Amino acid sequence: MRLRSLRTAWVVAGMLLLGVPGLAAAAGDGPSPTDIAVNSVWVVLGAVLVLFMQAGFAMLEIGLSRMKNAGAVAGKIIINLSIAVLMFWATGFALAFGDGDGFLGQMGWFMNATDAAGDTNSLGLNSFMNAIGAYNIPVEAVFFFQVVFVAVSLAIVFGTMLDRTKFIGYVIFGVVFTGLIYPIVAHWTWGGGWLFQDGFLDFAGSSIVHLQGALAALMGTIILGPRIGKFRNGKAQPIPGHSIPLAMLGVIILWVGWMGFNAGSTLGAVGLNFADIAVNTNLAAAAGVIGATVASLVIFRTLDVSQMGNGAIAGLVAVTAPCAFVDPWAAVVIGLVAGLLVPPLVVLVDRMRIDDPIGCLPVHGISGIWGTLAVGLFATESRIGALPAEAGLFYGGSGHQLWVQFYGILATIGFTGACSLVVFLAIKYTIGLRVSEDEEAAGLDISEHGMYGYPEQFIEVPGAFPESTRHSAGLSSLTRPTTTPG
Amino acid sequence: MRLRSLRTAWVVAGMLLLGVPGLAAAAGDGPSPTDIAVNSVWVVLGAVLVLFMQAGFAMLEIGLSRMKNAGAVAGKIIINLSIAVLMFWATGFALAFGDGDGFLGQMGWFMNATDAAGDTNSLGLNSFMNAIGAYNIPVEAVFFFQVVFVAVSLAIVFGTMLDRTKFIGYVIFGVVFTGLIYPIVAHWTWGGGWLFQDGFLDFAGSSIVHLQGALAALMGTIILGPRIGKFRNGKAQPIPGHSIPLAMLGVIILWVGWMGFNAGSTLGAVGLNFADIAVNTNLAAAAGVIGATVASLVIFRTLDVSQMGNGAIAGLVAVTAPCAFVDPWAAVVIGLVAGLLVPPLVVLVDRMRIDDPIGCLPVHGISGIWGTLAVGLFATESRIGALPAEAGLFYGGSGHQLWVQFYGILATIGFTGACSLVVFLAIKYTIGLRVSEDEEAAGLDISEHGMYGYPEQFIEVPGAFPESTRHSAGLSSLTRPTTTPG
Amino acid sequence: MRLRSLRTAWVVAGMLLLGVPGLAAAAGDGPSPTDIAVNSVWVVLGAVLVLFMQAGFAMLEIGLSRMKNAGAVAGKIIINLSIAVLMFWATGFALAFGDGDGFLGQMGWFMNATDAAGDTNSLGLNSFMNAIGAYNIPVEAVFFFQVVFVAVSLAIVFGTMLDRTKFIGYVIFGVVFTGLIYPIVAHWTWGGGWLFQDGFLDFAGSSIVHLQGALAALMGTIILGPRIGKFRNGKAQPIPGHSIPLAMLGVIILWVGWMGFNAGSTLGAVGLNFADIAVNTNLAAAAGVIGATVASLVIFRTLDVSQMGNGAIAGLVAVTAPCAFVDPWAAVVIGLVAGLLVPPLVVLVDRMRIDDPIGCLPVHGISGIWGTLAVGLFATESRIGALPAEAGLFYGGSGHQLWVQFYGILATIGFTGACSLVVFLAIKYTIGLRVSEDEEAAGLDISEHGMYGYPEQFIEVPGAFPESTRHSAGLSSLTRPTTTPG
Amino acid sequence: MKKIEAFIRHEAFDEIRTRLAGMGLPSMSISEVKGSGRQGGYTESYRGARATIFMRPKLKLEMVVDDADVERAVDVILELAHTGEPGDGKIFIIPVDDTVRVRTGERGDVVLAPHPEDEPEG
Amino acid sequence: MKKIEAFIRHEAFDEIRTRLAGMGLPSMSISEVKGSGRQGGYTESYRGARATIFMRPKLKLEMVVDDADVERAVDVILELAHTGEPGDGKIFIIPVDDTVRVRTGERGDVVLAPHPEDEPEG
Amino acid sequence: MKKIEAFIRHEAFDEIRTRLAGMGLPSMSISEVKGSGRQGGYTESYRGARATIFMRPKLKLEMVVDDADVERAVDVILELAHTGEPGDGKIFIIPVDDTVRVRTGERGDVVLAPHPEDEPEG
Ligand SMILES: Nc1ncnc2c1ncn2[C@@H]1O[C@H](COP(=O)(O)OP(=O)(O)O)[C@@H](O)[C@H]1O
Ligand SMILES: Nc1ncnc2c1ncn2[C@@H]1O[C@H](COP(=O)(O)OP(=O)(O)O)[C@@H](O)[C@H]1O
Ligand SMILES: Nc1ncnc2c1ncn2[C@@H]1O[C@H](COP(=O)(O)OP(=O)(O)O)[C@@H](O)[C@H]1O
Repeated sequence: MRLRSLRTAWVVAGMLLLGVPGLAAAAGDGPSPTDIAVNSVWVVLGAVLVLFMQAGFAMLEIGLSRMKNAGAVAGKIIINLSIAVLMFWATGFALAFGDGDGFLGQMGWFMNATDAAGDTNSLGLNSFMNAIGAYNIPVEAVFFFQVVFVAVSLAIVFGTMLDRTKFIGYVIFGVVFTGLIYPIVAHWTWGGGWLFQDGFLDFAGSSIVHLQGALAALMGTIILGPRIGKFRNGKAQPIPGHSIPLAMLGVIILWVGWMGFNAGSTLGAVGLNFADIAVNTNLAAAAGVIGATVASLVIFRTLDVSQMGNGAIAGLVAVTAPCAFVDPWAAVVIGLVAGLLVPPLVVLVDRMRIDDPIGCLPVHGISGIWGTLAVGLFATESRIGALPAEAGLFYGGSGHQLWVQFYGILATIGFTGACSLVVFLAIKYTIGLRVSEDEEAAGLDISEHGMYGYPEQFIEVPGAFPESTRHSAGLSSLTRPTTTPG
Repeated sequence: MRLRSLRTAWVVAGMLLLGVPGLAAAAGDGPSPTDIAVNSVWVVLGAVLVLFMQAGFAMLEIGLSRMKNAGAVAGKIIINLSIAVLMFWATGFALAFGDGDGFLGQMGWFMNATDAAGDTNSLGLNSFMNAIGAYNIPVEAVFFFQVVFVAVSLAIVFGTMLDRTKFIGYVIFGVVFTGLIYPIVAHWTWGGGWLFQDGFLDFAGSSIVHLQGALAALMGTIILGPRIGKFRNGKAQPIPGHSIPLAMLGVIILWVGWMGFNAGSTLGAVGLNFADIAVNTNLAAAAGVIGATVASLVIFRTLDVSQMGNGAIAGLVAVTAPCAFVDPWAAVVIGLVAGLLVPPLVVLVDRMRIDDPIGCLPVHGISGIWGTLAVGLFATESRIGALPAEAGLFYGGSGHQLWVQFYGILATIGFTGACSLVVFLAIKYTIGLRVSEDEEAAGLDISEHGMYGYPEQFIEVPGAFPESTRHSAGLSSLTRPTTTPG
Repeated sequence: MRLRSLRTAWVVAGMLLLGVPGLAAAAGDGPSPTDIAVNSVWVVLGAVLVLFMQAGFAMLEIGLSRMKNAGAVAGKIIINLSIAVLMFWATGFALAFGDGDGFLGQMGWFMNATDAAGDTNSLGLNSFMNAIGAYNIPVEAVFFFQVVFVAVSLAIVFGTMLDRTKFIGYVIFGVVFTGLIYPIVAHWTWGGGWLFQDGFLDFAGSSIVHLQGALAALMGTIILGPRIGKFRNGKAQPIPGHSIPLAMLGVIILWVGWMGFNAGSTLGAVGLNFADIAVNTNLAAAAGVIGATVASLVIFRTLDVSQMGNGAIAGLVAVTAPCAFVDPWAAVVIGLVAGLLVPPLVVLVDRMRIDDPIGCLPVHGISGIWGTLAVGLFATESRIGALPAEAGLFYGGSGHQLWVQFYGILATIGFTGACSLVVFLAIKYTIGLRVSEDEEAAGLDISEHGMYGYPEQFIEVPGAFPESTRHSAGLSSLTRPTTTPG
Repeated sequence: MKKIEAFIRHEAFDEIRTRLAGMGLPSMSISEVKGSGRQGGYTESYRGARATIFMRPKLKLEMVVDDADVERAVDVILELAHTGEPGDGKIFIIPVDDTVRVRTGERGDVVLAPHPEDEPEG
Repeated sequence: MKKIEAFIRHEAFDEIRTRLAGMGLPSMSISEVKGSGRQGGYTESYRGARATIFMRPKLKLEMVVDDADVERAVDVILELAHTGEPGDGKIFIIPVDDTVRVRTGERGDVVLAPHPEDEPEG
Repeated sequence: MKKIEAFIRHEAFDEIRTRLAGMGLPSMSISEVKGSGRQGGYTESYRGARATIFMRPKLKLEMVVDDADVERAVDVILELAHTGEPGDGKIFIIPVDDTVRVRTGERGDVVLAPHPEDEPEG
């Protein structure tokens, strides 16, 4: 089947975002090298921003884990990023964006740009992906942009699983998730699959990236069980992360990277108003912080900094699906609601005796659902443009869009939830998913990686404590002779 | 009144920076979609860099605060960023850039792009801001770029107020500053107001962003008073920040972000030589480091790392106003002087018994003044171009420009100083600006946020210290069976 | 001599990367302002990414140094960045890119864009560099991009020299390296010098930036000798870095920055497929991580996180020379080999009793050599295009290219090795390169900078430990009166 | 008056504290130490170099109690710190000449009289 | 010879050290401990979960002094560590059998003789 | 039974531990302290403000040994901690009434009997 026309519609819709006639010239004789360059600069730099989000997840997860596990989290992040890059190159990209049927793509393995039909995309490359042919950027730019997305989704998966998961467990799940599970769901919408054809809208991935990650995370934590000491006599205990400063650095990096995540998802620049998307994204993030701060104050009577940070991410996740389809004020509402939900949901998760150290489930899961549904509430006619979708309930829509969004979410939950459950169970009953109690007590750094992440905090490192027969402040090397001063 | 012609002059001047004829084609029939896209890519990514500066301020301020207050600083940064985004959207943008009179803008609340006159800007949007109409980018791109600037200014405000300010105090001041004070001053110059018409030049905000922030910071610290223990028997005591590594990370991030701050302030790319501005900015930062290092060596006989970092920022702040108007060698001189001033000024501030933990006053205040005045010394005819200004004193100017720069600074000091003083006093005498002595001693983290920023450094966290009946290095999960080894 | 034609060939080759006709229009009447803008946006933002790598090096080196030396590393990074910017402006840029002979450039001091011949480059500037004339960007954009490269090379130099080098030693070597040594070698290839004419290919600097840095690093550590306690009874002792989280943050930042480093090295955007380069770079980095992880597992039977990070950098360094000349699968192989080599090489370096705290020699040195040679193995005809070079051995080449790559490496080793040795020896025998044993034991922070980088870890800081007559969690300032609660 | 110095595992402390407080003995101090004893060392590895760590983290609990309370305090620690594995730690009993309460200047046994724990604040 | 072990607030230490040094008793050691006593715990909260922290940070001051100096040292601590609020801490006096100075190998009371403090270096 | 408390330089510890373990006395605990004594303070400087640090980092080694082992343990420390410079530290010997091994509940001298060190795990 040929999806080109559908995808063209998608791009045209993008142009309409700007409200101007758009690339009249381009219609005739294809994009100019200049236009391709502009589009590529935007998309590649957007991808770089999304790649940078790995630093954000690293800092967030490190900051909210225990000091004795900080190095293990660092190792996990870098191996998972690597797995995502290689697996998505090998199989994921083809499954997600290659030509195929409505359920999965079936060509383009190893980004191999030749297909049986010998089709040619607009950049003069033999193309396996008619879906991409409509974008005025090289296939490599599309790949780069998409591969960093899957890496984000994978990073989310492990947010709930800190402090107790075996390294090998991360690796195996990562391979399956990035090479198989995620790409299939991505194909349904972004690859022009059945959900796209039904009119399902998820601009930058509230459900595709975030909800999927959170679903796998939920399965992971359920199968792992809580960390030792998390629940005592049925009551959740505080196990504070060891560094709020690093966690907050992570949040800000994520916020920054999200500018590429959402605004870059136009997958082009000429004729597209991506600044508008960036503004919506910022507004939602800010409102999310306000929401979480207020709710924390009201419910806990304290200003929990980690939840203020969660609020930002909740707002960002929620606005990810609707960012191109709604007005600024709607972005504020969407973010605010997402933020307000965080503190009560954190408590709820605790009550269900689910251990989620970084708030992954409220922030990526529930917010992802909320954001995807919000499209069905707030999307405006003019912003949807030529896409096969309908305005939101509050903008004169019949509610049909809300229904489509709803069953899109259900499909994602069903598929990703089930697949993740199977994979995690398989790991558990073969090589094991969780470290031993002793190893957990000792910390993953020393038990899996042979060395603490902060060695000087735990072991006697030779010379760690600066002692010497004499030492004095300042400037030795500049004002004193090189011999040891008497 | 209509400011379009003035703003056009501004943009034309920008073109002249490049020394080439410029956009001949554009003159006739408006910018092409491609040009708009290029400009937007540049401005939006410039804004992303400036947004990233929040991470820089967070790390700098966290690094130079006490360990027991690190989480509170993190919370402060994220809430203030959120307040800035929402308030500038609600009122600030309209006051700063909406059509109005020479003192403030009066339309465009909530970025609402329709005004009474039904004017249309060059992008086909009904426009409330003729000032922006002359830029070839969507209004949302301008908003995004400007809103991250106000967030920078607000971050500066609180640099002097660490370790002792109530959270609610930050919130209230932030609302007023970003929604009212800053926008008005910004309007005077960047909104085409009276200072602009007088020929005042502040390319990217040495005075508008930095001096304003520093003035509010000065008022804040005066009203707060010094931290407990800062002055003993009239002598300043060292209260070292807890993490120079994080502080230096902050400095480098700020340096990086400043590329967007200054070079992005062209608010367009086509026909503009923003690379030149980036080079000037780098040279000044580098010279600032050298200056501060040398001065630290001479005055303190030690190589104070925190002041070397301050030197970079001082150089950056100083070159912010003149970066587009001066030659590279002048940028070096401007940065060097700014850096050399830092160490003596830090001592001076201490002598005046003002407590400024991160060096905000020398670095953003005095450097901001110096940089703004430097325009009046070093600006060259050809770089000023068609702007209603005059060359600097050292380039054959009459000294008039220096005079304009001088009273522009005075006006800013008067207005922002007075407004800030009033707001801080109002906070002090109603809900209170400073925490109690007990809370200060205990640290803001625990007293305001319920948990330390580095919990494992302060309290017994269950399992924080890795102990177990036995643990051994390496590889458990890969080479050992899942049962606990005997 | 006139190099313009050669450089034009270089750019044309770049165009061929895309496999499309390219800028037909541009040939006739010079680049349009729009094209210049697009190119500039790409190159300047690429340079910003490379500038950001300073934060990466700072975090990596800080993380892998001792806690008592962390502040000194921070100070070193910022001073060296500053030296690089100023020296490259003063002399380096002219030596590297100014017109001259095949060995060094001889005009353009202080980026002064006028030469005796009164030549004019394509941007209407009087030009000292015909080499650059062929790029469709302002000379300042070229300078900015190149100056951040030299700063990277200098940062690499000091990776082996942590924990024992005098501050002044860094400064002096930095001045000579960035003002003289590096520019000369850069001229040979990138300035259109003799190596370029021989057909030597080093796209983004595996040898020019990384190998050079590593060579100087090798000389530095040999002359310094190992840290106290590194070798006991001939056996290498673990001296773990104090913060794996910061080190990993550094690795991720470097990975992100490398997108600008490699893909930005097209020095233009229009008609160039830089996305392709970004993809190759990512694949190699990912494969490097996998390689290092597997090798660490096999050789050490542990998952050493610091070496997993090293693996990423090794892959990135290796792909830097070939990234534009090879197919994706080759990038994977190149990265994988580089990663696999890291753990055994770390052991080898230890065996040779060379102290290299961050793995600089394997990661930048051997990987740099491997990557440069890999061009001679994997380069494809179509990607080399019009450049005066030949396809790699595995792509039907005669092996001539491998031979050119080989002697290019030898020349670099000879020149940079010898120069660095001389400079370090000169420093050693005049003012001294290494601090005294007492100062090393005490730590560089206190002995050179007067204060620890983490003061609260080492000294009694007044009020560091939060004690107070009473303190209580949460919300004091919002719910309680301002008086101290009884 | 005796001082009890117990070197125990971190994990054991919480319960010990609760039990002792319940017995009217909430007054105590703890600190981080590293110790070696019967429990062997373990090997760590960094960048290919290996070393054995003999000193493991332990918690040092110190409490000065009245002679009459020594045995019941020791019994509590003994019971709750016990796992039966090497590394359980040791308890030392050291004579104390005098005790002063800073707040009141009181001296002697009266300072050590068992007392109930106060309610937490906040 | 007696060992004085004082558990005090951090804030008090600086002045105590200065005063003791002025009396010829600059020799001492301090360390971080956490303690509980009459002073109640406080509640902390993290992500909605609450817990009471009973162990608060205190400073442990240890100094071995000649019998003749015990009372004056205790008096100084008592005076300067006192605020009157719960949590001021306690002082314990413990017998010491012998003292050795590592630098010289000297033993006994001579090692503990009061001496003036040296000038700071640097 | 005696408790040896030695305040020494960090650098000296490794060798001391090895030697003592070789003598059958691997049981000990260490902790970080800061101390002052004959060794003077040093000046640090931050942003132009200066202060003298009198308390320098030291290592506190504590080991309870049988009366019979006191002298040989002290001799080892004395020999290996000695540099001859101020700041070498001091050793204190404190009487101990009783010792309990938590793992077994054993009490008295038997607990302190010298024993060889176990092999490291892993
Ligand atoms: N003689 C001693 N002096 C000081 N501390 C000791 C002594 N013996 C044991 N310890 C402390 O007790 C901890 C556990 O002792 P260990 O001998 O391993 O226990 P066990 O006797 O149950 O095998 C040690 O790590 C050390 O901190
Ligand atoms: N019996 C004890 N043994 C060991 N440490 C003690 C003892 N009593 C008090 N402390 C230490 O002194 C600190 C303050 O004691 P506390 O009882 O709160 O003071 P106060 O008696 O003035 O109310 C405690 O936190 C603890 O560190
Ligand atoms: N009387 C004492 N009580 C407690 N600790 C002491 C005492 N004397 C010395 N120390 C500890 O020993 C360390 C070194 O002592 P110092 O007097 O400088 O050595 P020396 O006597 O060799 O000059 C001090 O820093 C302190 O930790």
